[in-house]
Amino acid sequence: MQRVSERVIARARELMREGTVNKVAGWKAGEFFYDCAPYVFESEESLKDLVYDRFCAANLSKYMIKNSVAAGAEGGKVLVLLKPCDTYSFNQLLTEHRIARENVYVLGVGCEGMCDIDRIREKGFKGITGVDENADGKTLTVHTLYGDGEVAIDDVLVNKCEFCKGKAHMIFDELISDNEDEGPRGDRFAGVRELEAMSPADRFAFWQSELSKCIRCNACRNACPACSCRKCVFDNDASGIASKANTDSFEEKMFHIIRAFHVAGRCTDCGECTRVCPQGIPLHLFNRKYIKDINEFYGEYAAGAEAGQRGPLINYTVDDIEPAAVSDKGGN
Amino acid sequence: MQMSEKDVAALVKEISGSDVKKCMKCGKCSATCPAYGEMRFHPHQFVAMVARGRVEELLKDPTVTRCLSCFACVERCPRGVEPANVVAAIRVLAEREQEGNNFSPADVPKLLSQDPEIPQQALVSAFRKYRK
Amino acid sequence: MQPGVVFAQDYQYMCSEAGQNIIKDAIKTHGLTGVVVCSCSPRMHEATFRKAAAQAGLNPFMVEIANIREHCSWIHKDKEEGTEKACVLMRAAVAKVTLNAPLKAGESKVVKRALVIGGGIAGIQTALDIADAGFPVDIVEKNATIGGRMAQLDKTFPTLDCSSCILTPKMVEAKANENIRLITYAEVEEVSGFVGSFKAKIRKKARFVKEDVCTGCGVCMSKCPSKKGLNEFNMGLNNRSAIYIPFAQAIPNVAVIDKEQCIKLKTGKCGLCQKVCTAGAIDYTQQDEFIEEEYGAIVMATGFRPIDASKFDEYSYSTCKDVVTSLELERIMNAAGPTGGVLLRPSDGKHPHSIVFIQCVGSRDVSGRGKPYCSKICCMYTAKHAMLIRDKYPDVEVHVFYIDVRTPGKNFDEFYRRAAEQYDVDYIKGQVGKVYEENGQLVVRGVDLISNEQIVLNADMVVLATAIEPDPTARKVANMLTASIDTNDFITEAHPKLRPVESPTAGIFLSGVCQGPKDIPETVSQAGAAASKVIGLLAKDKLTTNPCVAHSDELLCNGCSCCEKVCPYSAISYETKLINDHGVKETRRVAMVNEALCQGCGACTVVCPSGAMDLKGFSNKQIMAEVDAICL
Amino acid sequence: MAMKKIALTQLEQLFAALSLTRKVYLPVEKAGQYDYAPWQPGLTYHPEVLHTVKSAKSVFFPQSEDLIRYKRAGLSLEISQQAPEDEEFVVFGVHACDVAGFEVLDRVFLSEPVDSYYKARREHGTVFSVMCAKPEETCFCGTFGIDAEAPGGDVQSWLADGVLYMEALTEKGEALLAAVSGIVSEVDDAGTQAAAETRAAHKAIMERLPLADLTTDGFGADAELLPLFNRPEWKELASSCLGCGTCTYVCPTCQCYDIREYNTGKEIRRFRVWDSCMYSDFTMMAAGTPRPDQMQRFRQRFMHKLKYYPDNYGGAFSCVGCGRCLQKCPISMNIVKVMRKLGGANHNDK
Amino acid sequence: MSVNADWKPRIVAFCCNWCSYAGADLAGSSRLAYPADVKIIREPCSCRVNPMFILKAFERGADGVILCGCHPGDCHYSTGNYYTRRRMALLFSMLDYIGVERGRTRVEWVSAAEGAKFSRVMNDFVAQIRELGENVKVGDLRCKE
Repeated sequence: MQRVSERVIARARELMREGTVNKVAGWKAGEFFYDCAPYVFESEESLKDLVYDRFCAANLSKYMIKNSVAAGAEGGKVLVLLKPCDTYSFNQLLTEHRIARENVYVLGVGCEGMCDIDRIREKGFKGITGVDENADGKTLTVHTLYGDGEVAIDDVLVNKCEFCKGKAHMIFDELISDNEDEGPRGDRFAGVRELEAMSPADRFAFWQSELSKCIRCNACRNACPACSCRKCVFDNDASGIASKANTDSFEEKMFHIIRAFHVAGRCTDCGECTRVCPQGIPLHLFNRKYIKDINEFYGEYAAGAEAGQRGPLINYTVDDIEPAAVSDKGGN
Repeated sequence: MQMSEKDVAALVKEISGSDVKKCMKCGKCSATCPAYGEMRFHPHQFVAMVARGRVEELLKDPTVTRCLSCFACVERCPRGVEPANVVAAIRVLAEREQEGNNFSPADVPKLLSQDPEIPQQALVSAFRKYRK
Repeated sequence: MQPGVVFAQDYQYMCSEAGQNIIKDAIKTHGLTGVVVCSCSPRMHEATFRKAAAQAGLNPFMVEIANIREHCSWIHKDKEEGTEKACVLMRAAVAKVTLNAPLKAGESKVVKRALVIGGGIAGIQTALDIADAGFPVDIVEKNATIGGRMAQLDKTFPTLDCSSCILTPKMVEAKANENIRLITYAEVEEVSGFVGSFKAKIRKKARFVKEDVCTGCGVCMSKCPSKKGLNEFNMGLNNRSAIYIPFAQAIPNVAVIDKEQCIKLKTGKCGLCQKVCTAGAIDYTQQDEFIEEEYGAIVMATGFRPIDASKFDEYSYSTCKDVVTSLELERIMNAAGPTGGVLLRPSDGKHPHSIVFIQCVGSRDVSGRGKPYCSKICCMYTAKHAMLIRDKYPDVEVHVFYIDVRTPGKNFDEFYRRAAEQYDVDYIKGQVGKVYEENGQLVVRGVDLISNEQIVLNADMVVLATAIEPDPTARKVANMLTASIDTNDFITEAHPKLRPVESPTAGIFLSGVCQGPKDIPETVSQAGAAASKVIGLLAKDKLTTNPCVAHSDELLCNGCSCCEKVCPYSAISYETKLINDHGVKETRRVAMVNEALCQGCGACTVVCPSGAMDLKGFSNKQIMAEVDAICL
Repeated sequence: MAMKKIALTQLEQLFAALSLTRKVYLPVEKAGQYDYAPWQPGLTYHPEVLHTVKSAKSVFFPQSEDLIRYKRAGLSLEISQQAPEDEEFVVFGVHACDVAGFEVLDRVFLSEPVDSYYKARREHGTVFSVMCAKPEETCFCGTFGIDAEAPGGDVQSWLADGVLYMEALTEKGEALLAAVSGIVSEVDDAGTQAAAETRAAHKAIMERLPLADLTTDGFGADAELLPLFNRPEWKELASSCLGCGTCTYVCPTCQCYDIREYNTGKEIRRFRVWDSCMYSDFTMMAAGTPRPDQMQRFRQRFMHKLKYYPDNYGGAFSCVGCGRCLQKCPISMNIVKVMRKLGGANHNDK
Repeated sequence: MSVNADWKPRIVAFCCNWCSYAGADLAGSSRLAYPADVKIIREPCSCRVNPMFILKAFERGADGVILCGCHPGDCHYSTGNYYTRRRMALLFSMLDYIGVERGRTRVEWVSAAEGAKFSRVMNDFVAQIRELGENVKVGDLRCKE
């Protein structure tokens, strides 16, 4: 990661210096080692704060909606650093005409998996002041206010990295990566299958328990590159389903089902929803359910694998399966 | 448990992977078959008989081995029925009904003595398939 | 009483004149802003009550019907239960009507001119019918002459009359009709607009011959030194000169120069035709011209072509000259054809003694080489060919391999039986596995499924009844017109049973084989049907549109194009415009609904995640209000 | 009143005894996350957990609560008001930061016009604080002058070697301890010593915290409003803000709410819910929103915490340094980054 | 599950104007009875039915929701019900996934000629809902008070 990181930062500087781009969307170093924030750098000087390390999980695609248009208006170009999984979101946004492609320079960056500070905390570390990646490339030494410890990287990966879709970039203008694409990591539908195998009552109890934690902070929605509506139906008093908080347990279900449905066939499984949820709700289980269903019902489909694809919910074949297949009866 | 003729026919369909219902009875398979004259039942009949669940006669017919497995019928069928695979499935079942599934080199002379006209291609393909 | 209800009245026959008067009076007396009629199905009397409301000065779309007859009183025996349900249905209708908005049907102009794309029998017939009704029509034909496939046919089934004898008068009539403008050797390049006012840009290809000067005398053809061009009209069975008139009865009877073959155009030397043309019609400098015109309606009559038989190598079409397609046989049998109408086999020009016909070549074929559908006309034209040959040359043996003989049509089966019984045509139920040449002899190996034997026949000629497919231009034209097209490239009809000559895109009509395989009488009747639809449209001065159409709130629109993709009528387009979103001014890509095209299905409303797209008359809020009222 | 003690292992008995007379709220685990919820047999206290996701304010100021209901009765409207809290309860396990958070809310809700629902809960609720066991790197309560070793409330307590030492600070607290006198025991000198030692150890850690150097310089009642408001850095600070409400909803001091109505079909429920100034519809009026840009909304949040609130309430800040927003913000933007950028060495006066 | 004979399920039926609503009319004119628990909402096309409407019905206390449209291929708008089919397959799958009983939702294709089918389907659906009992899993409790 270290080597790629240096090259990425050097290249971003170079592109800015030579005038290919006048802005760089990347991650800006924070107060701690793990809290870098998405940021659009506007000068070569400011790039001293650009970081690319194990904690740059945030997907920058969505920022391109505003920034690509702004860059165009200013007559410039914005460089965006995209990890392999981020490129799917970028493509999907291109498909939906949300990004002005001509104003964006995509620098694909290799990724070896991002670490989740919350998962490190879950391992019992309190007051974490730093981590060092050990020479074996498999473990981290964790420094805390209360002493040091070690943790396996595999155990603290962000969920989306635990089930990495692959190391290949779907779109880029230039690529800096040392990774061979080894295809997907792990079975990303295992969690969905586990739930499907439960009894309906257990499934209901599972979701009831998870969703009752929801505080409707909208972090999942606002971080989601597919949820890029200018105004969400849940914020729109005229929509008939606007709501602000989970006053009744039904509202959480309504919110999350409708959200999953609205992004069905558009969700690239970028995992941001789960990553950002302050309550640790496994929201990806909704989206992966839909991806799995779509694959099974209508054939394999990866949203964002290519720009310009026709999504499964704006498509059909005359011999699609009947809804009866999932509701016991009905149809012909 | 003894299987009914209908079950056996269903098994033939399953083994062959062929959907005999797709047949529109054009006869192209038989028209194109180089072993037509050698076989008591012709490719289109195979398909029709399996569709109707009449497989006993086919299983008993020694001339099923005369199919060359040249796959001309599969290639030419306008409906994708794959008659040769139906023939092959009948052969597999016929084999299974005999003692054991295997086919050893020692069996070859015996088969040849029973039927000196048996095509070599049939022997080779049977050998590939049923040697254990 | 429900909130908002100020007046309620019970009356037995609300739809009667007296009942309607109660409604009208109530509207006037109470200043009603909405009316709910609890009555029979809205499918029955919604229009009646809307009209009554309109007469009383209320917007007709402020009326809702609670169906308490078909959906309630007629099916529920328990009176109490039924009454309870009737109340719920009334409540739902009241809930909805309070959210209704006055709607006004839009109006758009109708340009009183039609465009027919394709000048075959379908296009000619459609154009003639439209022209007869008094509307100007343009026929755009990609070839140098109108006439299409029918002009290539020798005889027609089941009457055996001469094809050109019945076609050419129609061609002449099309030329003579004042309301018809023939634009031959031309293609439609661009179409924009919508029903009532389409704009088309037509490219008229350079003929290098002045159309209005050429007399069609044909001298140029005889003098032209380049005679290597394949004669398309004769299916390439013989050659023609570089400057040519496609066939004797061509309309317009004007020469055209094939620029690939013309020595003058290729090398700059020659110019013989110009020298011999006494009319001075030759113009080597001619350029493509463009015609732009507005139309109220467009008819697709793009026709068909036979599929390429060389994909079926088992029939040796590409290797044996004596294996021909049926359309080639038409030309061979035709007096104006390459053999002057004498049946001679192509390889050596000898008289054939045995001919084998093979049916369903590429039809009903899902292997990927052919077409999954039945081409419909082959059974009949094969019977026609067999009969004509047996009639003219009784010494020729004729065998026909068939899968099924399909003869639904007036006098069709009788025709086929005549071929078999009177003309002794040998019909063999079965298919041909292989056609090959052995020592200079064509051999056909097939199967007779009835006698259960494989048959090997010697033949002097083999005729393939090749499947027909839509002309390759159909896809391009359909895309231009945003007419939907099926997997076989046939144009989709608006409804397979009830609207067979209309495309789902309003103002686009279908004539002939572009919609699906059909024979001449069917083509002509469909052409007439399409014409009558066009006439019905052009006869209107204004088009009123269904007011229950989709509407996009541009402040909410994300510009994602999902709605555009599911719209069956291509009624949604996108526009980039400056939006003032509560004081924030931004240039955004937003959806626009063309109300003249939208039919109000609502497919777009559900794919719109932000809810920007809504349907007037059935808005999200209205439907949810009904749901709420029902679930109370 | 003298210090009392109870073994950690016996806390359940304490909860059981207390719950005879009142509801006991404490941090409870649900699907991997802790939030305040009523105690039930089988539940125990987990001292190692630093923070609940939602702060303890949710007990006094719940995320959503009904205010009135009304429905049509014939031609008139039948209105019924939700009664304010009238039963005693105790909130156990509150750390110093969240206790300080109550004070921030008190200044708002208990000053005129008094929020009767909040007031009722404050009156009926007893706060039982516990000194946090292991402060984390995100903690900065010291910046706001909060003494983490004296967590406050009605009863404050310290944990040392498996024993909880507690001390009543108010009458309510004394009453509470009196109610459980049979379960808690007296503390001897060794115990007092142990409690003092655990406080000292805690203090040592507090001094080593990475954010120990963070100051409020440049903010507060003394800072000049307009220059701060007009700082150009707001733009870059806000640039990555997604506009979600996470920081607001996990914050112990955010007090904004929206009043909404829900039509059940039979009646209308008017209720209030937490709102977030980060939302685009915050303070939406007929004419639109006064803060149409995310930067303005972002600035509002921090100006309120660091400038407007101190101006209104005698210099007190509306942040208690609990660090929840540092841990939960999806894009790691937070008040510390704002204070570093605009205050301290960077503040206007320097 | 015990079935309370007095309990009246609330069932919302969304019917497309061209086929199923007409089918329901035909059921009516043919006097083919089905329980009064079914209340029909007319839509231009089954593709007008937004998943929001279905969830809204459950929110308000519906015990079952059924959606009826033209048979695939017969849509008045050519393709509407093809989209419906995909949307509902996915929506129903999600409802099942969160533990809502299968069978509370259904899609049926009923043509204008199929009055008998309409009646049969509604009888069957109501029986199924009665079997499942009251919907306690997806509804806003405030609406049930």
